[in-house]
Amino acid sequence: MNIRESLIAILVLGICVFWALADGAAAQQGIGSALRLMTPLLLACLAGLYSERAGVFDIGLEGKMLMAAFTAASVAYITGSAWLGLAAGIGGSLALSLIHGLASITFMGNQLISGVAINFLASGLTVLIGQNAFGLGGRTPALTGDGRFGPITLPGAEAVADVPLLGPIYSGLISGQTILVYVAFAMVPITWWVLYRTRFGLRLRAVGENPASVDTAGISVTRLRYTAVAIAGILCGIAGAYLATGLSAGFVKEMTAGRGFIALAALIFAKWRPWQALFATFLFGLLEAIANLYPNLDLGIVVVPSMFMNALPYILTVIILAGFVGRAIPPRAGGEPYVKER
Amino acid sequence: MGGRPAAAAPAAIELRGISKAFGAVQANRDINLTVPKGTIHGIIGENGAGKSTLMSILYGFYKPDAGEILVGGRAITIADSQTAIRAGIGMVFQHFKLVQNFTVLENVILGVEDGALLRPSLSKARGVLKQLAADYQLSVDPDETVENLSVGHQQRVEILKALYRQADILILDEPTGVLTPAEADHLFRILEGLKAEGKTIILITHKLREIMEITDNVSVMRRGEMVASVKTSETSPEQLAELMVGRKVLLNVDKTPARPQAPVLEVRDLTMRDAEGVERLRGISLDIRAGEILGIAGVSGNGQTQLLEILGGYPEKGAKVGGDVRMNGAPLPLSGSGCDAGQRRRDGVGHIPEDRQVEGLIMDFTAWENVAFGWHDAPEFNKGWLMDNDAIRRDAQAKMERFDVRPRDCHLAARNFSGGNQQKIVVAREIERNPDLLLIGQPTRGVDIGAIEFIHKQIVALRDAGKAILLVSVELDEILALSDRVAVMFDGRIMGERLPGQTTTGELGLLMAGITDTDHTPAEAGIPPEVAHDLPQGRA
Amino acid sequence: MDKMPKWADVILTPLISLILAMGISALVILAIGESPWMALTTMVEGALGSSYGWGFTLYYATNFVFTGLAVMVAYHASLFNIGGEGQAAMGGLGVALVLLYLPLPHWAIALPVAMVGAAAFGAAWAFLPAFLQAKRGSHIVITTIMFNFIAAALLNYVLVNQLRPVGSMDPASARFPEATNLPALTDIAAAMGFDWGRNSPVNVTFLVALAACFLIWVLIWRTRLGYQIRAFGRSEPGAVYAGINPVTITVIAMLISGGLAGMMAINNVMGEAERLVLNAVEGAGFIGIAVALMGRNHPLGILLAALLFGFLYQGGGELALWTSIPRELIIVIQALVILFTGALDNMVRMPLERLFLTMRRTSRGAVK
Amino acid sequence: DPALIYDLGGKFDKSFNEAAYTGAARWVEETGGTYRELEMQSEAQREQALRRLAESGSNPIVMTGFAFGDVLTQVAGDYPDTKFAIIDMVVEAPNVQSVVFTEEQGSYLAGIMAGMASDSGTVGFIGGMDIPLIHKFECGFAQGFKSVQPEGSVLINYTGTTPAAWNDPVRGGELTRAQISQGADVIYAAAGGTGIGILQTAADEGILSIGVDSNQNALHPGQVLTSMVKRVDNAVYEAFVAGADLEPGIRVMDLAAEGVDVAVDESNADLVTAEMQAAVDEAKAGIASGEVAVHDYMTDNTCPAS
Ligand SMILES: Nc1ncnc2c1ncn2[C@@H]1O[C@H](COP(=O)(O)OP(=O)(O)OP(=O)(O)O)[C@@H](O)[C@H]1O
Ligand SMILES: Nc1ncnc2c1ncn2[C@@H]1O[C@H](COP(=O)(O)OP(=O)(O)OP(=O)(O)O)[C@@H](O)[C@H]1O
Ligand SMILES: [Mg+2]
Ligand SMILES: [Mg+2]
Repeated sequence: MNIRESLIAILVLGICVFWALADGAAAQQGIGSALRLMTPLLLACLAGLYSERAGVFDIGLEGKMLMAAFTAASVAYITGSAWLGLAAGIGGSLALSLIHGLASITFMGNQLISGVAINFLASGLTVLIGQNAFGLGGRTPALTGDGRFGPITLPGAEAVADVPLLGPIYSGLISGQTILVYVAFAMVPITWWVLYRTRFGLRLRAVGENPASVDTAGISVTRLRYTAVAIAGILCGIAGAYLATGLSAGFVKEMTAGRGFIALAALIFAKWRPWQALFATFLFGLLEAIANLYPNLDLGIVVVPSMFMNALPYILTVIILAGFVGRAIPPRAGGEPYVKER
Repeated sequence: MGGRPAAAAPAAIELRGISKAFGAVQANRDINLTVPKGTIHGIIGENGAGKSTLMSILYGFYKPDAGEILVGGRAITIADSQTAIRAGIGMVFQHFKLVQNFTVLENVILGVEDGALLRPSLSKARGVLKQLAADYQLSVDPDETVENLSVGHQQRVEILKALYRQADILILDEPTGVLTPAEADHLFRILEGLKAEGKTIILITHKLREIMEITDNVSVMRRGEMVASVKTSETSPEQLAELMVGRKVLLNVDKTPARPQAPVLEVRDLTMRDAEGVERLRGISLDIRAGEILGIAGVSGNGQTQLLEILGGYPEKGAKVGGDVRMNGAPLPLSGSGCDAGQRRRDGVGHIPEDRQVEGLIMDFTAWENVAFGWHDAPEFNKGWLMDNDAIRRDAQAKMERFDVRPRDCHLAARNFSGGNQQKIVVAREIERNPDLLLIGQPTRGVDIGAIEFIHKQIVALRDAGKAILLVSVELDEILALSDRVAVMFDGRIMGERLPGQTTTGELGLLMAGITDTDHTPAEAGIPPEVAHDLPQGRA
Repeated sequence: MDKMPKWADVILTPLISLILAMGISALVILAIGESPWMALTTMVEGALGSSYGWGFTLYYATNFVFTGLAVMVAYHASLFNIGGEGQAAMGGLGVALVLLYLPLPHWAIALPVAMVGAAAFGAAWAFLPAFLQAKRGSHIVITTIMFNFIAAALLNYVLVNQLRPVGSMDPASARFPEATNLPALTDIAAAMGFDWGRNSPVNVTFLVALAACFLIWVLIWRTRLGYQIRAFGRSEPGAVYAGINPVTITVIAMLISGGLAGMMAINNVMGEAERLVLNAVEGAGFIGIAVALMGRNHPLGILLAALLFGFLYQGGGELALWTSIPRELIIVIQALVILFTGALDNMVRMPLERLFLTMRRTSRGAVK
Repeated sequence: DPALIYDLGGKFDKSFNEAAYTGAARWVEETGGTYRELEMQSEAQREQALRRLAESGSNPIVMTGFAFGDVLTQVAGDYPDTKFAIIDMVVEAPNVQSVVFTEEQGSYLAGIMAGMASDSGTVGFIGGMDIPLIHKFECGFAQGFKSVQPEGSVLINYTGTTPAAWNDPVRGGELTRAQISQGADVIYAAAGGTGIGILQTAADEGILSIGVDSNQNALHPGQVLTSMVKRVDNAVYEAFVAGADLEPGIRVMDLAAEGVDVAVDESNADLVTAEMQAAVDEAKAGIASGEVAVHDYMTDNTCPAS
């Protein structure tokens, strides 16, 4: 990674350090908040990464997360087990992935339309089924106890809690998250490793750049792309399950609230790379956390209205994008079905 | 050139009754072909005759509708490329199947990795590649990204891919279309080496000279059918050309000496640095007079593209251009406003770009829309606010008529024409504008001989009409046949100018490698040693 | 070489796809224990069975035509504008400012002025993403998503703090002057002497939308600018070779796109609500994406797709209003229609092509 | 038959619309009558819904939400024989009853309770979409809190600027954590479906929360301090009972009319101390007598307490 490539990372870490120096307590809360907020973004972003690196564009991340949130919450409520909920979340999201694969791989349809359709489908089906099953207008009943993923205290967290610097970071931030947060973060090096160090990753990247090269090497383009789309489904499933059973305690209609699109933005921001995805989603989480902590910025002469603090993460994104990130070139075969014979 | 007789041994490849239709197009019809083991077999045919399709079937890329394939005497069903690879078939496609942002190594191992992890495969491949490089003089930097390689080297990668897969039968689809003579020559020596090892080679090309030079047998295709298969030693270029096109073809350009007049283009000390700060042009000076063709020879990537782009009015983004360029005495702006391709056209510059599919045509546009491409501002194509589509269509139809573009349907999308016919559309569009100065890049790359003959005639006719022509080509034959003067470019400089009648390909080849009379070692400025030692030795 | 006749591709394929979508929708309706037949009749009756239903269908369709055209123009320049939502919202602001602060004595004068206002604000909101894309390579998909959020915040601020009449609970502007209210199509029909119901929201903007379809068709396929936009969209290096300036074309295409999205405000803000309310766009910007893609980025296709979505919206609305079927079912039906006609169309087309090919072969064989 | 129209948020928003539904359901239970109900899909449908219901003979027609105000102003005159009731908005017409609630008063009481329950001197308010109505809640709450802890501070957050702000429990949860980190130990949620996440997180983090609109005390027994109930259900119920005789004019559902209140039930009985209850009762009396003036944000768009 050269300087320009790691700019997001430097920026993000810079903000964190500056913040920690200026107001340690606030920074700890804010960064913790950023970690939680970024987790679904990160998972969805990596989901998009697998799919798009294989040449299948996916604007249905939002819908898949929503469906997963719903199925996860429903099953977790019915069975009382967050783990079964997670499985159901993955299942729900995978079902939509399958539709996306069918449309964009098997039937060589328009990937964008398919994604739009999936978003609509999830938005309608979740409430429709939810209302039918629970009669709460699309909400699921609140989850309690084992129906939710609780925070995990990492070994040694208590011991080092009072050590300066290490304490707040290890005990305050790293420890005490739900298991799915750790899964999400572990997915970053895993994704990097899979992508750049394994046969599967090599083929996956190849099929997104030039499917004909993969085909003439005797590998099935269709199977590779389906696998990628399925992985995207699984990751979106975890993201949705985390929203419903980790961060909150149940499903509320439209609860993804546009996070799938933010994840998409982060993916482009990260130029389809795993480490950069980590930092891009962290940046989004951080900006939101900052806006949360300082809702009415009093600049002395004027008080910045809350609407603008709400919009601040989006404004900053545009500025950072225009100022530092530069051109993002998607995988060359992205968005195009692989058509051999016309 | 005698291949060992293969009388008793089963043929390496035997195709029986292969047919393939794409929708309503019958690309191959009932094709039979026998390729004896240990021979080099040439296949020729017009653009769109079905050569690539036939070979892709053999390689398992397409599935045939009917027919049988025998490899080494055994009938096998080649369901996908994996089967073909396992049967010992390797193919270098006409349009390379490389992953541009992968390294050479990654491209080589793709599909034949040794395990789930890359590292062992990569190190093994590195070793094998080193061996192959030594055995066949096929050296490429294994860690270089493919998009940074010249086309010639990309092709090496394709060949290395096939060899790495231990192919016994190697198919090469128009391999020399993108090579310099030196590179082509080098390739042929490799092919002969492979043949000596007992490997079988199928070579598709449009260049009869290559067929005559290297193949043992040659088959001719026309409109999806196999019309002849003959021993190379028993045929002649003229006969092959006739078999291919179905009529007699003039193989040499028929032109009278030039009668140059006043200078049209004067270039003085043209320099250019690209966005990364790399110096691409280092003080180019040249003149072109009305009624003459200045040919620029050179290995691609030595600044020809930049020269054409600057003269065409669109230097690449972020480039710094210096120097003085005048056309008919008036200065041409080299940057800022006034330096744009539209203005150049109004100033009387026509341009046949090097890459017809990326620049010269919009592949999704119809032929008639492409006929207005670049000239969409022209008054005769416009009626007030609107474009006069009827006028454009009439014009397109007429041009297609005169240039014998086939099929003669101006409503067809450009991508549905074969490469030769696509090129004819571009040539027709630019030549018929009757420009004072015509810039031409690689006019006949991948075009069949029938079309080459035609395009060459048009270029000469324009010259005879008193226009100035700048011709850039990596085909030395083409340069020598068409140009009135030849300049050789190397590393952003003009190495020297020669008259075609008074030079040889050998001399030009040396210049192309950056070696002047006074300086007989390869110039230091970045010429890869293998190119230097690949130089053709006195093939006049 | 075409594998099947054009009419089959243009009519038969979408029709069969639509029937498939409807079939699956019927299964969904059955699954929630309702009658598909009743649902269908309610929808058709509600959307097309009365002047009233038509009025709504056309009203919604008008919105979708504008946002669909907006997506289309950008798409032809190879730009994916998903900022229609924000641009339409800003268009509403433009309309409101013009109508509230300029003295406009008659709707016939107000309409063109408001159109300018709407288009200008919508275009302005598309300008920065376009400029950043062209100059800095900032991906237009991110910037337009961000600008949707920013527009919502800005509008929220302006409505709550500036345009809202003091003491009003509603974060909405004051009503526009009576004189600027656009005539509904029903009023026009009445003035022309025949009765076409009343109180339906479709207004003269529908005619503007039809004109926009035609003009955009002319723009894209008949003018030099359109030619340049299409050429640029298909190949940027090609465009540069042809003397087409990428920056200019990117910006112009996005300005037109944003302007069109903004023009939607003529319909919903000026024509229907007659004041600016929060969230006036109601997702029409996103529907526009589906409409444009399903309409194959052609104004005629967009018009048809917009009508289809207008029908689904109104029919679905009726379904939710007058039956116990929840309103989310309509979203599901929309999703299925988008999926089958837009993304799974080859599922229908491929077998059809094979059918036509064999038909042609056998008939040719018979002739021989 | 009477009819009820819900606003865009939908019938089951766990708050305002749902309260209306509860009122209608109670009416059904008690009278055995039937009524029609509609949920809006889009802005344009409002007028359609009103007219269709009026034309089909529904009477009275009750609608929830200020967003109907403008349309009703247009439509009411066309159906002089139909009675309409609109909640949260004043529409002046001879056949319209405008039901308005004094949310600032109820919120004031909630603020008093928060002030007494807070040890840290810092409490939080989290609103949904940033609109004037919610500022009314915010301002009343802040006044009540300041009346107990004049030096204390109220943290204020709004979830967002789009309708998504009403349905984002995740964001609600994060805002709650942010406020907790700044010292808040009682948080008042006026944010629709987002509030679910706020109450949940508050319960998880072991601080108190205050629900809104409906009685949400039972969502987390022992952890929700109280709910500022807004008796939309009563308004609907009474309108339905009145039937065609619905009285036009402005109906102010204030403390005195039991239109707003703080809910005390078995779920939060342990949290509400006797002195808290006394303070609330005292404030109620003060408000009723005019001794305590709770400023209404809507009158001048400002809030004295912040
Ligand atoms: N993938 C494809 N889909 C549909 N039709 C195709 C496809 N590839 C080739 N064709 C058709 O098959 C015919 C034969 O094409 P092919 O590429 O084999 O020609 P060729 O002899 O290799 O030509 P060239 O010399 O230009 O390379 C073409 O005319 C074309 O119409
Ligand atoms: N995928 C495809 N779909 C449809 N037609 C195709 C396809 N691939 C090739 N063709 C058609 O096949 C014909 C020959 O194409 P091909 O690409 O083999 O060579 P070519 O274009 O003639 O190139 P060249 O001049 O480089 O030899 C053309 O008519 C081309 O349009
Ligand atoms: Mg070819
Ligand atoms: Mg070919």
